[in-house]
Amino acid sequence: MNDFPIDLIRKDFPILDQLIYGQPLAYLDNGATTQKPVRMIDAVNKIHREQNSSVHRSVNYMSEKMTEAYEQARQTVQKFIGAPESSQVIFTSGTTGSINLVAFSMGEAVLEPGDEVILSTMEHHSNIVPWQMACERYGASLKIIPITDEGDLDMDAYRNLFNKNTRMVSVTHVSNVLGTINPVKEIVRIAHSHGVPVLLDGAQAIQHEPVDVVDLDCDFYAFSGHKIYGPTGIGVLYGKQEWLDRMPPYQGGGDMIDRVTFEKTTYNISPFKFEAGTTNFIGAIGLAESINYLTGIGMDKIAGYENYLRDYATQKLSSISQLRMYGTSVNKAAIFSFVLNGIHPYDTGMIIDKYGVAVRTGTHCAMPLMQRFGIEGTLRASLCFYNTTDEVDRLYDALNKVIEMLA
Amino acid sequence: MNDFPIDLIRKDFPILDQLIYGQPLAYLDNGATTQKPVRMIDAVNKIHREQNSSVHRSVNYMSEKMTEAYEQARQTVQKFIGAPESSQVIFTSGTTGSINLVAFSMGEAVLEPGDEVILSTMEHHSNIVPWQMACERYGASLKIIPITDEGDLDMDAYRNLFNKNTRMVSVTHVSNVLGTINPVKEIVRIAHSHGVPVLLDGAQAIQHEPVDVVDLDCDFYAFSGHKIYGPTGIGVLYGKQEWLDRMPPYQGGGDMIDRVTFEKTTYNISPFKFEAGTTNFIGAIGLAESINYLTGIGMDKIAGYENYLRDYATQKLSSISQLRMYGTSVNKAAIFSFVLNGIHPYDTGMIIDKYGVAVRTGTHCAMPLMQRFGIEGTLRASLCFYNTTDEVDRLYDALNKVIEMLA
Amino acid sequence: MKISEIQQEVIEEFAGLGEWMERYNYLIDLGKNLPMIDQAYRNDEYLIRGCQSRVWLNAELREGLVHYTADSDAIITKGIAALMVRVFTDHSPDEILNADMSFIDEIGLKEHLSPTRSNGMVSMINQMRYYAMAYKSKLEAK
Amino acid sequence: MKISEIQQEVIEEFAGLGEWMERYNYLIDLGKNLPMIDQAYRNDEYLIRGCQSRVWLNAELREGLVHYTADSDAIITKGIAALMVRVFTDHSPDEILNADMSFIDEIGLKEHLSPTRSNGMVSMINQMRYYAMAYKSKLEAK
Ligand SMILES: Cc1ncc(COP(=O)(O)O)c(C=O)c1O
Ligand SMILES: Cc1ncc(COP(=O)(O)O)c(C=O)c1O
Repeated sequence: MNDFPIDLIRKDFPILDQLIYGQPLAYLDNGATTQKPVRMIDAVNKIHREQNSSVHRSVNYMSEKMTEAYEQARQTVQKFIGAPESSQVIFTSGTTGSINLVAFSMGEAVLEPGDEVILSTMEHHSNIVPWQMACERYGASLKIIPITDEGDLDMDAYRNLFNKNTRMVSVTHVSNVLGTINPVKEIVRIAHSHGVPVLLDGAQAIQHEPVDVVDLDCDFYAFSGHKIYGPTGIGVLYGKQEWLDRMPPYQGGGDMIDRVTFEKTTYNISPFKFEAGTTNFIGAIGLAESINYLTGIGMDKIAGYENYLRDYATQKLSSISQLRMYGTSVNKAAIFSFVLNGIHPYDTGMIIDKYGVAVRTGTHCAMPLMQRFGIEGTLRASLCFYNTTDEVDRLYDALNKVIEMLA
Repeated sequence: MNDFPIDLIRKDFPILDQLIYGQPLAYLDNGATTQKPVRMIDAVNKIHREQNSSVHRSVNYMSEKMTEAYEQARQTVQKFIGAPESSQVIFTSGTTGSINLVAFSMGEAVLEPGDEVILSTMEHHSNIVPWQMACERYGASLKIIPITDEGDLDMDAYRNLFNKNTRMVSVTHVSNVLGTINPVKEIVRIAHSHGVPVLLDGAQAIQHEPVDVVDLDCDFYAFSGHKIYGPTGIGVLYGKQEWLDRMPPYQGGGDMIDRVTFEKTTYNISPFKFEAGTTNFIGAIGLAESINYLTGIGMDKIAGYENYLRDYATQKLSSISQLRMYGTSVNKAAIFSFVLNGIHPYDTGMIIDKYGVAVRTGTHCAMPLMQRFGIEGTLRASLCFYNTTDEVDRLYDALNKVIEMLA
Repeated sequence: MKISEIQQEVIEEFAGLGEWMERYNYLIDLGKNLPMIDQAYRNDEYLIRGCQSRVWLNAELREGLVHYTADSDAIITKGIAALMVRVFTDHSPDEILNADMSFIDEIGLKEHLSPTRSNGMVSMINQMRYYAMAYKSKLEAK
Repeated sequence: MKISEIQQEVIEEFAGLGEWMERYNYLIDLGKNLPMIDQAYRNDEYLIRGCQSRVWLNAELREGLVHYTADSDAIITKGIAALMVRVFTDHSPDEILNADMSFIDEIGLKEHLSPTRSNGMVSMINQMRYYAMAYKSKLEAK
């Protein structure tokens, strides 16, 4: 991968160049949150210093400019995910906000007692709890797609979960624990053959490979700004127009209405119907800058380099005999969850932290998946395109130190 | 007000120093959104460049530091509003997010068919629509406190709205259109005498005067970061512990849970129960910096100077005979809504914009209030502590130009 | 006159105007002279969504050409509406749908076309086009 | 020995240790030697909320003094638990409640006391104090 300009790219992320406990930082916790390119940092800074003004609401020059930039950001996202119309791109507070919106509003629109919602064993809590809450409200229930020991969805079982009461499928595009890249196009195809809409949780996918919502044919796609090198507090929900039209609003407030009286309120059209109150417009513009940065490099190039890193790390980590890997699908992103035999992941994490290697330990907000494997938690190293094989080596060395100390 | 260091203060807001159509900017649209002090801008910039990492979730050094800063921000807000415990300070996406949370969760906790919620005629849509939606879900209804021609709440009418079905009162602390500072302590006292909890919408109050939630004795207090010189996409909800304990969660996701299985999920304690998913932690820390900046100046000093500006502007604007002011309460913040006789506010706004005077025109997300006064909209100038009497003069001159052109 | 010729005329008129004050005064005059919409159409049905000032628009098919009338309660908006009516009225649906919109930019009114909701010009132009489309298909159905 | 004296002892022991590796090794040794909690208490009822590693804590009143036992499934956490038990066990509720906590800072374990939820030390110390409070009121009720 000599053609990937990794040295230049690392310079775009000022945070990477620092010492932790005297060791150079190896930031391998990208599944939790990603670092920010200068381009996005400077854009936010510039808005704060020179441009900030309310959007959609005032007639003054600054407000017009800010609104333009905000709607331009929407179009940037639209193009990035291949959405037919910018009105199908809703800015939310994050993946969790996006999924809660759909679970609430689709709940109101379609769920009735006895209905069923299909999720999978590998979902993040953000794609479980909103559906549990909606099901409880409407007397519906969850059906769960089981997974194989390798961490693949059991597609036969999935096919058999459908019946006349199935109203919704909501599954993750890429597992935040196992790294599995799910066959989402096939998942959508099957669901549609039963007339059932599909939400894809793209929190761990959108930053790793080109995504085209029309090609996937999904009904909803959700992701978070902070996991795609953008600001915190901003997220995206894509939806098919027919559903956005049918769904009642989720939150009430300014901008989402057409007319308000105390007797009756009529609602604005999408996307505004779903963007109540002052949105995180600076966050949205920051997110668009991050996306522009990524498309400047090329998502295919990024995917290529990350696959190279994934193969390198897979080979390196599997050479540690005491390491038990969870998630060994052949379709996998550069996310590695594992446990060192007989050593608590928390001990491992604390020790490798002292070597400057930043990872995450615990259940990764996926307790049902932990139960599936009968474990309390794992250590997770999640890589992205600013990481290097050198950092993988440092992880490898640090793990061997842990084994020395504790085994 | 020679003791208020206005020249120094204006230097803290780099955006103020610019030309609009060749005229120096007079930013009088602070009710829509406020500008940002360097201290907060630099803090956000520094996090993006040097410190960003996920909060609450990972064991590594950066994540510990980030979590510390986030929880420190919560304590800063706690102290600022006088909340007894930091667990009573919930970070949301904004005032709209805060009120939707309460309307949903209190709706689930207390609303039943036939119940009533008291609002006022001067509420912002963000404090109307969420309650309408909740009332519709539970078969409850709204009761509205009327206002006088001056724009004061009719307190006798308020007292008479209570009956055994009243479950909730939700009113604004300061009107975003009329500027009226409501007698919120009295409002709370009366509601409590009927055993009814009160939410105060502090979106237009928290940035203008010292607020102490214990002294007010309110059950909930809501405000937005972007209106108190902080980032977009962040807001605060304060709640009394007893309610926070009784209320079910609003959104489902990571961090708000204790344990998740597909059969049953148990929830975390407040504030985490109400902070689903990755929060806008960078926004929260930015907000805390803005608050630290304000307390450095002193909220009483700010209130004093803003009252001086209010008096100056009141006198100046009332000398324009063609100007009809809406909101003439003796308890009033520096917010001015008015119409020039026979001239559409939109025309007025467009023309004064060309003189560099930035205001807002329209219904200000308060259509029921517009209906009360039988108007389509107003022009609103909303001042704050970085504004000057000079800028008020420029507004005055620009309005006279409009009258020349259009009357 | 073709739409493109009227546009050229408008561009030349505006070229003779000085800074914004003169342009606004010109629009205000246009607004004052706009033959008001028939009172029958000055109601919610003909109201254009998304304007801060209210804009009413009607269109009729007269001998194969689309005839527009418009009104607004704000005078500058009314002036802009008058300008749009002048450019597009009494032309065939096809000519309207194929018209180049860059003249708006050239006369310095682009800010009025930003996709903000406080400003209804985009909605007005869209609505004019919708009418043209509707009449086009009506004509073709014959 | 008084709590403050034990704390002093611990501070001196840690002062003799080098960088983090030695401290962690020391804690690991402490953890290995912690007399494990009675199996009867190693269940959810005695589990401390908010730890990423599981920590179990029990306390009994023995002749007016609070006797703590603890356990964890992570060895470093267990070492810290052992340290806390050593400092606080077998003292009166009052002495425990009045104890100075700054020794934790002095031995370089402050990071383990940050208010994060992945780290349960704060919860553990709080839980130890709750037990002391409970036994204090029990003693006073007599
Ligand atoms: C009184 C009042 N309440 C609520 C809001 C809504 O605040 P936000 O849009 O920041 O959620 C506003 C501001 O727009 C307001 O002025
Ligand atoms: C697969 C998946 N879904 C949802 C989420 C929730 O995202 P956020 O916390 O940004 O709302 C995450 C990340 O935490 C995730 O990895």
